[in-house]
Amino acid sequence: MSTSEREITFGEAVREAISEEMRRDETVFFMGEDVAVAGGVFKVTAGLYEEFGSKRIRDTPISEAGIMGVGVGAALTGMRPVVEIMFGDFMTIAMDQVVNQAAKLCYMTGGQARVPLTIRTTIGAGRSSAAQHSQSLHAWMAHIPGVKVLIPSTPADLKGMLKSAIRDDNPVIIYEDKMMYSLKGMVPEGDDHLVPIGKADIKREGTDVTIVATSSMVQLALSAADTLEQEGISVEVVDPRTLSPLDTDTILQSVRKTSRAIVIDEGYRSYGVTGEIASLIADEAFDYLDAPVKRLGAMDVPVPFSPSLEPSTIPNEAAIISAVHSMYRDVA
Amino acid sequence: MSTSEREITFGEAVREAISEEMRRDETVFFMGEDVAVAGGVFKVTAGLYEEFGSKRIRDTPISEAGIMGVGVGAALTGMRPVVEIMFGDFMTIAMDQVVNQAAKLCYMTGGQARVPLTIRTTIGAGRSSAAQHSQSLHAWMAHIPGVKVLIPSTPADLKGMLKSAIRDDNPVIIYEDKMMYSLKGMVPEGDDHLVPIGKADIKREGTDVTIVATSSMVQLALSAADTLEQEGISVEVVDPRTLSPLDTDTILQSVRKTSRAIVIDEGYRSYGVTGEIASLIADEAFDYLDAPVKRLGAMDVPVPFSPSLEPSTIPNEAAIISAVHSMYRDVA
Amino acid sequence: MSDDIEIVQPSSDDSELTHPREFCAEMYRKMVTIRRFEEAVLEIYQQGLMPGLAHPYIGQEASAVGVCTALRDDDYITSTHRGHGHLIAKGGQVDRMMAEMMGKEAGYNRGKGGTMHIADMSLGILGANGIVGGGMGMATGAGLSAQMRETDQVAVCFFGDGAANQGSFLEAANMASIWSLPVIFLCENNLYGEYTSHRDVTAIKEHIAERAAGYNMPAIVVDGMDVVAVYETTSRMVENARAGNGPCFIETKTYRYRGHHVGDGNPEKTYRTQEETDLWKTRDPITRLARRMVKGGMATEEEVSEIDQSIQSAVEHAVEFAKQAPFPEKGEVTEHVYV
Amino acid sequence: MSDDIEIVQPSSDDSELTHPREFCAEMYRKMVTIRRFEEAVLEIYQQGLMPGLAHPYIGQEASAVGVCTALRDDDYITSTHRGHGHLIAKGGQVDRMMAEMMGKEAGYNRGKGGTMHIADMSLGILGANGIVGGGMGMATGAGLSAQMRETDQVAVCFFGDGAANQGSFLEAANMASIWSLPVIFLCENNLYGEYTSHRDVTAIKEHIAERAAGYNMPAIVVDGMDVVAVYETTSRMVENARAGNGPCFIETKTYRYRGHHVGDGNPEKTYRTQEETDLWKTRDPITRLARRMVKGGMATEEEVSEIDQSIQSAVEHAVEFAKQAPFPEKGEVTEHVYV
Ligand SMILES: Cc1ncc(C[n+]2csc(CCOP(=O)(O)OP(=O)(O)O)c2C)c(N)n1
Ligand SMILES: Cc1ncc(C[n+]2csc(CCOP(=O)(O)OP(=O)(O)O)c2C)c(N)n1
Ligand SMILES: [Mg+2]
Ligand SMILES: [Mg+2]
Repeated sequence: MSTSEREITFGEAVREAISEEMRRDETVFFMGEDVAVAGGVFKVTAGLYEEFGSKRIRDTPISEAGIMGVGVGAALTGMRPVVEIMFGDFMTIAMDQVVNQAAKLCYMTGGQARVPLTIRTTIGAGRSSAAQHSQSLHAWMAHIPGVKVLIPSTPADLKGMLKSAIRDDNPVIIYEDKMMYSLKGMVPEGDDHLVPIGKADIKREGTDVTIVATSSMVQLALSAADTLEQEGISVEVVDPRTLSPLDTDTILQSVRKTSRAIVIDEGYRSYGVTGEIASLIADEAFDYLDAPVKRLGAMDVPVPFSPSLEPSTIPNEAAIISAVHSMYRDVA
Repeated sequence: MSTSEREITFGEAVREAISEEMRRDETVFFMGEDVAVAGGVFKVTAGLYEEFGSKRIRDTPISEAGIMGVGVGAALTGMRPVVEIMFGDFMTIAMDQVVNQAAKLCYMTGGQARVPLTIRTTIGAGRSSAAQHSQSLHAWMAHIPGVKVLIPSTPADLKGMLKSAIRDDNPVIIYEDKMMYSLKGMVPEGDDHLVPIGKADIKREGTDVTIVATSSMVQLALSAADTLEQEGISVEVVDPRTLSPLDTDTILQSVRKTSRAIVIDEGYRSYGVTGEIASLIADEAFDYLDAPVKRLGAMDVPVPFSPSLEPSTIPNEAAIISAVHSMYRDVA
Repeated sequence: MSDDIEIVQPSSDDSELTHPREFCAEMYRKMVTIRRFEEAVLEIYQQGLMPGLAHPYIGQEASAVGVCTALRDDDYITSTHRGHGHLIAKGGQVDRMMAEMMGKEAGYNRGKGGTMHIADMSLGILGANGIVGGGMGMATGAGLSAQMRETDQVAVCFFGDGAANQGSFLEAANMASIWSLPVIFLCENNLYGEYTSHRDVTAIKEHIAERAAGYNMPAIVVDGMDVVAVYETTSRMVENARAGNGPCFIETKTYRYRGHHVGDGNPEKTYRTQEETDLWKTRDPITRLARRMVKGGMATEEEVSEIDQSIQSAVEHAVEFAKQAPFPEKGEVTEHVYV
Repeated sequence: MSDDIEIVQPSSDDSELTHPREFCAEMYRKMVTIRRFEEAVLEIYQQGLMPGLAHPYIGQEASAVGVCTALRDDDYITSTHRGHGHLIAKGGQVDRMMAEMMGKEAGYNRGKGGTMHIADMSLGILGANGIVGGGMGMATGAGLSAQMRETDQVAVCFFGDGAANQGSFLEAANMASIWSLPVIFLCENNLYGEYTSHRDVTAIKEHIAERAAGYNMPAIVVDGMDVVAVYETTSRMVENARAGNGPCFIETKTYRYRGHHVGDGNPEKTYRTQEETDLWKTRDPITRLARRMVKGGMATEEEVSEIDQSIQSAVEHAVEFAKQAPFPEKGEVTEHVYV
């Protein structure tokens, strides 16, 4: 393993992961709407077409259900497709192929079928893109057995996890927060940087409160932790990185140490990621908890367009800090 | 309101609700695959076609996404469609129209659009129908703001809630457990029996443990309660009936009284209904709890076909009883 | 295949306008309003006054205006992400549209929808739509509703060449046809879906309209840069639909002069050629109609430029109105989730 | 529309069989195997030995066998809820199928899939499918995979008349065509989707094959009760696909003698007529092939009934095998969620 590092963006991490895996394994190919010549609407796959050509970097028709089906079929028969669904909101159109086919084929066939399909899609509000282009619907997939669900928060994790996803023999979906594509971070040099699927990461160590945060919420949690440190509250930030299978040990260990937990995710608050993780903690760390587990998620409203409304629907640093404060009040 | 009662089945409750509302309001109509002459694959809508004819009881092509779209369009323009999606598993095909259109139109248009659309679909395993015909995917919809989610457990609730759904000006989805269609129960006479949306029901009063159970799990919880009573444990069974909007007050009141709670739902255990309700209780009744909140859901595996495997994937009475026992051990 | 398609012969630019003066002037006004509105949108985007992105309709005006002129106020349309033209043509007010684009409370949707969701239920505008192909079923449902309520309303489903590859088209076309619904599938073929040529992703011999035959409905191809031809074609099919004869498919051949969205600055440097754009601009629908009106003695050059002036100032006023308008109150964020 | 469709002329039952004896006998054996297998399924259902429901293929045998006989072992098929016929025709073993139907560990899927999910990856059987229209994209993906791996494999996508109304068809057909993939869309038109006549829900002039023209691919209609015609037609199109000439659409006109599923006991009392069923039975594919073989001197009546006998006992043996086979161990319930 190489030890030196380079700074790249979240978006560049996508491109590097795909191109390295495509060089390594000729059965890997990439397809989606406007991903080739145009390099994708977020431009994160720019350059792949020039290197690999139109066979392996493939522009598709606007047919989300169809391209997902094509991905499943190609994966079943010896290829390793990477399928891009431009906005996570459009996954609504492709759900059958992922949920009823890809996720179940190995099980339903008694282990015969392999579906080494990687799905890349986006989450995240904050661009005034309104209700149909701003949802973070990853909880849906985490609810479904048979598909692995990744939700990286840094360029290094994204690159290493996307590469692991492509090499995995199971269907894997990776959610990229579109607001983070220009976020920079250090990534190990070389094409052997892999981050294991199913392993959480402690993004900051602390002793008083555990914040379990996903994707862009990790950045928020880290800056809230800086602020809270000045008040003398030491925050540990745990990034699950994989929602399914979930690394419950790392989360529980942290909470058993700190005795307080907050869970933050940008999906809708109700019936989503935070409920799962909070109830896990509340159950398995019951005797350790000094305060109820708090949850922060997107407000349960369709994402509004107006810049006067949209920001208030997403968790922010102030909300995290006040949630932490409330945990001390609650028991005081 | 009439006070006398009659015994009908869960399936008959569907038919009565639709036919009464169709008589009452000529803008109500019903469509789905094989729902007319054939009376639906579960035969629960038999007879409607004979009374209302092929215009208002409409057989559709096999086009789940399309018929949902037609439902949305008709609802926007003065009709009150009731759309059947035969198996809840097929909702995967129609998600865009429900989630990105129906659920958001009122909000996105600043209150202009009304979408009085009722969606009926099924949940429930146990018929050896395998992985694509046995899922209980209602948690997905409960995760989405803008659509009301009903999950009745008795003929009276089903009838009264389906009628309320049809009269509601919002999109409402009602999940019927296909294993319960022949379940019998008393229903108030007359066509004015309505059950309010958003109101939980205490299906059995008790003092020691609260079981929050949905749909067919209510029946299981009731019989577990009988068994536990003989051991001297008094169980209160709370049926939320509506998942969204959730009647948190009734649930919390019960737990504050009993100090112990179990949440049971037939959806996959992870990232589903039980996580939401359990984390709600663990947070808002934190100081009242004598034991961690336990959760029971479907095993996180695609539903297997073999009768030697399938039953073990669904919560059963023994599992409920042992969960209750564990709550006493945990604190002992 | 093309045997089954009616190709409307392009009307010569020299041929006389057979419609009344005011009628032609109104179509002209609508087209110019769209053009100026979109130019203003590009401007406010540059100035940072419009949050998000928008998809300009410039170049395609004849399609929206020709179609909507054939409709009544109580007819329905479903629109797309590139919806401003459709909305203005169906009667949408530019000030409330502009306010919506800026996220203001005076906007059609109280600022909650933005460019991709503008709707006016009172004008039968069931909404722009951010989901490509998302309006197919909805338009069909509106047609079903009209049929069941026994009105003679018609529903027009606007969609692009790209959207023709969404399965939702098959399902909607099939249902509209078996139930003889008053639905017009109006495919605006502007040659591209985002940055991809329709030729590369659309299996057809020559016209997207070829797909209609598989659903047993009439299919027509018309010059989408000729507002009169689009109007006449649509009118004929609207009559047909009102009479209970079922759906049809109309493909308007058109072109967007600008990029896919306001931020796609120079398509000619990437996915299309300058020659192509220049060629299409020679068929400009606004210039063509103006020329014919002047030639036919319906209006003088001065009268035409008076119209232009008055629209220019109406759009300026709309921008000013939108700028001044307040944002929605913070508390509104939780309103309208349910009725 | 029908101009664009090739209607294969039905071969006369008196015409000579031009294929080798053993070749014809093998098709005959396959058809009889399907028939006997399905009869056995009905029986074990009656006896309560099969959990759940199954969809009998009886009557449609010529379609599966004609098609799959034109394929190689390494070609792919995607099947449907009514999949037993396709699987047997592609080489599936009746004992492992029967064991699967009873939920036994010796089944193709270790009892975890049941009738609607039987697959044999080693034979290119990518699986039966419980989702109507669910295999369209998968077959197209298998075709893409073959093309990318530069093999000359072909993928056949079986689907019903009902499935032709799922949007997934449009999307798959479009992609297969633009990329010239070796995919054959094989529509088995048995006149009904569940309890609904395809006429009531399918907007076509006459043939579902009409829809193929909209995707610029050849479309052929063939008598699905004539195994030789189906074989010859498919063979031709398989050659074409192997040669890199892209996809095609074949509609086999066929009929299921039984109800939609094993529990749909008497369709003639509800959604179809006795006359219709009787008429189709006069075209029975098995009887027809037997008659032609005997007439052409390829086999004596005795030889034919020997084949029948041996198949009967093979199927009986399969049922016995399945009955005796153990259920999967309880612990297996959590295996195979992931590879
Ligand atoms: C379901 C879905 N897929 C993809 C997109 C992204 N997208 C927005 S516009 C567009 C191109 C649409 O092309 P076309 O239908 O030809 O309309 P045009 O933009 O040319 O007017 C795409 C792919 C989307 N909004 N919705
Ligand atoms: C997506 C989906 N919708 C509905 C069903 C229920 N269903 C099972 S078979 C069937 C009819 C299919 O008709 P067709 O495609 O003609 O096949 P056939 O049964 O005639 O072989 C239906 C509606 C399903 N399994 N999947
Ligand atoms: Mg276009
Ligand atoms: Mg059929």
